[in-house]
Amino acid sequence: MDAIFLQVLNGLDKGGAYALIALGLTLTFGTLGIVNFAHGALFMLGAFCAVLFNKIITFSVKVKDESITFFDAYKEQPYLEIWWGDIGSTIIDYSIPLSLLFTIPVMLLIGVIMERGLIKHFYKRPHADQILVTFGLAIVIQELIRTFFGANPIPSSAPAIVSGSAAIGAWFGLNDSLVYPWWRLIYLVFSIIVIFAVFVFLKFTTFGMVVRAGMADRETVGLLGINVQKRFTIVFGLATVVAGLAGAMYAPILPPNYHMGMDFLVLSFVVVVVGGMGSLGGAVFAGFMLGMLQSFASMNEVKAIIPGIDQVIIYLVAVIILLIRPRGLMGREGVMDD
Amino acid sequence: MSYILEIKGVNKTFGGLHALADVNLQIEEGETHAIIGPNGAGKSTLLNCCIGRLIPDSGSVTFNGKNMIGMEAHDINHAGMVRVFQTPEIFPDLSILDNVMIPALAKRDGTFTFNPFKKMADQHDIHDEAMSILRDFSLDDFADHIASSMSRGNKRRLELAMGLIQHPSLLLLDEPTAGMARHDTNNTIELLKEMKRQHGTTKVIIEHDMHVVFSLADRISVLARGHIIATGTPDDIRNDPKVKEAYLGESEDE
Amino acid sequence: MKISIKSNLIIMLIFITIVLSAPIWGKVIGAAYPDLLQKFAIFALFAIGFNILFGLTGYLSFGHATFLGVGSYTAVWMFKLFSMNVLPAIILGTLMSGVFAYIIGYLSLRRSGIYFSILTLAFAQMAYSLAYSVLTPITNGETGLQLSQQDPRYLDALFGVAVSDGLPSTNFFGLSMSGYSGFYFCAVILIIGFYVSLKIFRSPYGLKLTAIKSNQKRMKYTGFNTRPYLLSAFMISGMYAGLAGSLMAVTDPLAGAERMQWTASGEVVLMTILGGAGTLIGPILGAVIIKYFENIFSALNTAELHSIFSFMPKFMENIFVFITNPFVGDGWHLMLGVLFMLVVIFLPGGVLEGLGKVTNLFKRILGFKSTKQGASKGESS
Amino acid sequence: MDKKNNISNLTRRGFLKASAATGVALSAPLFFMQGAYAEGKKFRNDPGSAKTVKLGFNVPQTGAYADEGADELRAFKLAVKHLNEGGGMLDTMKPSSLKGNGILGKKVEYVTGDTQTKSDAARGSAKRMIEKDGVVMISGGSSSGVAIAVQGLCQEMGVIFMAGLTHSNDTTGKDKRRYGFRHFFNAKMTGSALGPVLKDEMGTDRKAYHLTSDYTWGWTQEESIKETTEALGWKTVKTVKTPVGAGDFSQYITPILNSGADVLILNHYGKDMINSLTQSVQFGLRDKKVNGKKFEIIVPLFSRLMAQGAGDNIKGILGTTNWNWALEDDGSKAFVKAFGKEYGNPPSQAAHTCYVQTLLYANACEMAGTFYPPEVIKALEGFKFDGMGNGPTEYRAEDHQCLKDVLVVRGKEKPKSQFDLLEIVKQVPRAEVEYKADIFKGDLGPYEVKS
Repeated sequence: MDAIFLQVLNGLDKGGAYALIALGLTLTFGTLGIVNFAHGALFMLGAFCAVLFNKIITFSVKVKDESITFFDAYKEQPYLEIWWGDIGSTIIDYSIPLSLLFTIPVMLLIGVIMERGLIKHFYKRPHADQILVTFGLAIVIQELIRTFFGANPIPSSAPAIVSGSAAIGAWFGLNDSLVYPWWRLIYLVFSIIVIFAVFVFLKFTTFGMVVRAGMADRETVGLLGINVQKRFTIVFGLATVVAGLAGAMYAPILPPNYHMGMDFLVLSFVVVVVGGMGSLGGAVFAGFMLGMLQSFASMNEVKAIIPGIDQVIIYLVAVIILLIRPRGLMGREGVMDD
Repeated sequence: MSYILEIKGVNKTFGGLHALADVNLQIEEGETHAIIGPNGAGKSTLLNCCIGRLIPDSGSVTFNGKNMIGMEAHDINHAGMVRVFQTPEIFPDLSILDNVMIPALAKRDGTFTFNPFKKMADQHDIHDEAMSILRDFSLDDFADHIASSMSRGNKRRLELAMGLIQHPSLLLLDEPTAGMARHDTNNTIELLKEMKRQHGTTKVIIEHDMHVVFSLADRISVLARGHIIATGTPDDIRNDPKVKEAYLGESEDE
Repeated sequence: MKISIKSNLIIMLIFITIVLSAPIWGKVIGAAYPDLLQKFAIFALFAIGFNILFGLTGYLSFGHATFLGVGSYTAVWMFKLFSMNVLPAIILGTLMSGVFAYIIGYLSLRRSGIYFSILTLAFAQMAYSLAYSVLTPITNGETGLQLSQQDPRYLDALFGVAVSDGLPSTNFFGLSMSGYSGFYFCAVILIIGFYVSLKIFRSPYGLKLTAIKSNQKRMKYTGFNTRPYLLSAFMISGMYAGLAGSLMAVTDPLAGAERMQWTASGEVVLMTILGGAGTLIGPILGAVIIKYFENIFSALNTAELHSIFSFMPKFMENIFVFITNPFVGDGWHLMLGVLFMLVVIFLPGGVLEGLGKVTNLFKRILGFKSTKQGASKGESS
Repeated sequence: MDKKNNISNLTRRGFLKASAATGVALSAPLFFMQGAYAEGKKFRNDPGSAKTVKLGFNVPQTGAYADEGADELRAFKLAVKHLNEGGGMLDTMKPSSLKGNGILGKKVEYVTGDTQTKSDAARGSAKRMIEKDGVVMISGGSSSGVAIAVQGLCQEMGVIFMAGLTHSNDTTGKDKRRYGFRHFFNAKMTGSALGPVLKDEMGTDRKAYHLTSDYTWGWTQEESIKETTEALGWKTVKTVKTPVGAGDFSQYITPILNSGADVLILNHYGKDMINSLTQSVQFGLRDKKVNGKKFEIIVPLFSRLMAQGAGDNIKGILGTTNWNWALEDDGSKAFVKAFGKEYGNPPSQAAHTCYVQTLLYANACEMAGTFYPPEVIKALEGFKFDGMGNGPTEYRAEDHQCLKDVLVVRGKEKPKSQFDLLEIVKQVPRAEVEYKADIFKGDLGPYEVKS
């Protein structure tokens, strides 16, 4: 029972990340009709926003390291600590949550530049071309990050106060020894809030209504005389920000490395397709569902019955769903049918 | 009397919309039958039900004595019922010649032939046939051109040529002259008349242009709100008050 | 359809000359060593096969590396079980991939567009994960399937082939498959593969495949059952991949699971697009370019850059080295990504289209009439 | 420079100089250009009378191990510099035949390749070095799969392979090759070295839970550690295979919480290890008490670069390492000093093993008086040396495994600098980690290889 409870949490947690990435992906697809293979790279960029922010606030003075005698080595002491003492240390401790404030404008800027500079020229091009050019872009982004940050994962810690585990068992009247990492709980809540916010935004603002209308029928919205171009840019920026936030918050769970985008890319595409291309609800549902399935397939009891199932479950489910439901779980007719 | 195409009690609904309601229609061998009706009357839906693109909720479509419902599109084509599309469904990336050779190949090779080692350049029968039909449509000068680069009128003519090269026993024409200039339209009418004289091909035409309808049709059916409200010779239809009310009257108002 | 006024014979003669003289022109670009030449031939074959699917029908498979892997594993098993002669290995390798292609194709082709891509990707990822872990008894996991002294090799034993001291090497009736003889073997297979592809491109069958790409719906109403066409094209291209995979095992008898990873599938997509999808020569060009980058650019370092630009004045030399340095050595992936983006953005017809444009430009400058771009008109849809 | 031997190299450099290249195109293909065979003993890439000799360094420059590869490459360059000009461990190695004037009087040059941590790519770049650049020795690699793949190739082609970082038992076990040599220690030795320390620190009544990378290195390490701990009296609760590159290990970690185990053994390396360790700590494993004992995590194979990636989570975790820059012997000091001076940071264990391997090969050539591989191999087999940072060391003839002390280390609680991440718990003497070569199957193969 405890084990199942924990796996449910794991599944929700994973699902939260999948859903966040897939949400942006399906949004760009549904409104802009763009298949963005660089979306994983945007997630990675988000995580590196957190890293960069941390680097900036821990910008340091170099102090000669006396403990190393073989050669000249330097220790680093952040200016923030020198100037503000303990307050500085606290700010540094909270660098991940604070970095969100940094991530949003940066990712928005990246998104706008990307859409204005590259993506908009591909609205009329075939999907294959879109896949290819964004795939190329993903390679470029990833290699640039490697050039600046190296290939090694960069440890990023959550604020000390939430770096431990919550006694979650006690909350639910289960076994007292049942714990779950604070940060993962925060991530789960965070992802639900962001998903909710995106839905509210699309549901209750006029902008959102136009976007939803665009997802339903792209041509008509264009005919209504609405400035679609500007809205496309904003939608793309929004998707970029969501991916970036998902990445930044994921940094304490998975130390960011330049390749993490590619690792998530295939998965997030599977999520989007299983949910139905262009369906927001589908992406969220499929994200949580696949996260949950992956969690449970990794249980020893399950693996004992079907060896290796944990490695293929996601793809297996994707294949089955696509063969049974041609447009994914919640896909509408007419999207990507050609 | 036996009919080449017999549509019996066909119903089709989309959501709440009753697109076709108990449609009955008999097409006689050799006749040119026009189906007219206001926009949204269910004309295209009816055609789609005949060629397997849509499956009716109930009713039957019998062609040459065979039930067509549930048959795959390509089998319906080989049974001899061929459709010409309203918005040209050509092969935009291929040359005009290729566009006409492909239906000719379909006629010859059947639904599937695996012949990767035959040379296309050696298919003289297909090539000659294609060139001859292109001449009929005055498209032979453009044989090498990529289809997507053609004018809309030429695309429509190409579309017709693609249908005719298969020598169907029944040709379904969905607004064959829509978007054509007047003299193109007249040419097309002549062409279709010529075709009837030579091959006696049975045709079902959906058309808005009454000039076309009355120059070509032997019989006319009027479809309104999913119902066939009248069927008869052009003169019958012209004088039918129900038709006037449902259709002609409307168009005069416009 | 008219692809070119050139006859098959002349095209083949030119192609054979270029392929067989690779050790000579390879020297110009510093690629004249057996391993790279073998790779050129093998990956060109892989890309030709991929192009039969993607270039003709427009179906973008993201899982073709699976067939490459299946071909390799089958070939190595043939070496282990039966004979070091390469003939059974390449025949069975190709057939086995055909079987896999039939199964995967049968299921995946039920969908089109991106759904098809994702289905092939999912199958490929499953194959890769399983080969890496659960199927280790067959694939030897991460280390890769290798030959061993203790392998039975029943056929060789039957014909009394002498057992050597070290590991036996692959041969084609006594002709060793390493070094240049290995390259010429691959080259001959490539020439045959190219000839088959040429025939397919110029057959009614090929025309119908192109028509499917152009307008599949219309093909159905024209009386074609498109499923068997697509499935046969998928199988042919899978078998090309299997043949390429078994040739990889022939020139180097080791098969690893990473050959089947989705990035490997992505690589062949890159090759085909980079060169020019839907054209005869484009994919070959793309394969050569990418393999050249991978093997030559990745090995350049600052010192070598300095010597390349040494003909310039010192400060210019330094500037050029500074600019190019991030793109070579460990930065060759960056180079590849940038190049790839440039091609997709500006030359949807691939490098071949670029070459066509340049040729036309020269012709115009020299006063010839500019010609229509027929052959490079095969962009993806 | 000997023109004849460097044609291929020159043309590669000149690939942008199209004009210069045209002349070469007209010359006939030199099918046997690599085989400038000397009189008598023929072997591949014999430098003959050339004034230079070329070594090939095949390291991961892209992919997950790129940082380690970069460090290895730095060490190789340093080794080449020292071989040509003297310095570094040349002064501390004994016995040494190295004179600091290259190898056998020939100046040492090198070429590099990118393994991408993939067997195919690694073999491809190794082949390029052998067939095109004409190297006499290949070194490098940062993964056992790659090392084994390249080692097999080198055997076939008759070029000596001095393995870099590879820890699987198979490299010098069932996949050992006559032409392959490993200075690095292996999983078996890790197990033997850890055993006594684990007994001291954690007692004999423990229940262990393994998370293991699902590939050959993971399996051999799991097997070796299991053998050791079970000999101590520990029980193995469960061994679980995790896919390589899983990223999020949470679903593998949660079952541990209620499994009754009180020790977690992470048979992961690189990125996987950083992720699984980080997440294990987040799941509160280290704060747990099970069966009345403090829950412990063990990472049998450590490296400083990995410790850097794991950040604070590595503190207090036990593991083993081949070498650490903080060692105080003369060899280590000389190497760290030279490396630090050149690059501004201390070398990693990967860098150390690559540096040492290069020197050992050069020394063996000097001892043999030739580059002829069978003679060089014989010089290396059974070679006993000291002053290279690991104390007295022997290249065992039977399996080409170096036998030497193994370091048991712990993540430092209070690092004094950003490099000071590991503290040495115990230097386990060679005698305690040595095992019989014949416990693993496999066959070295012949000395002579037809080329």
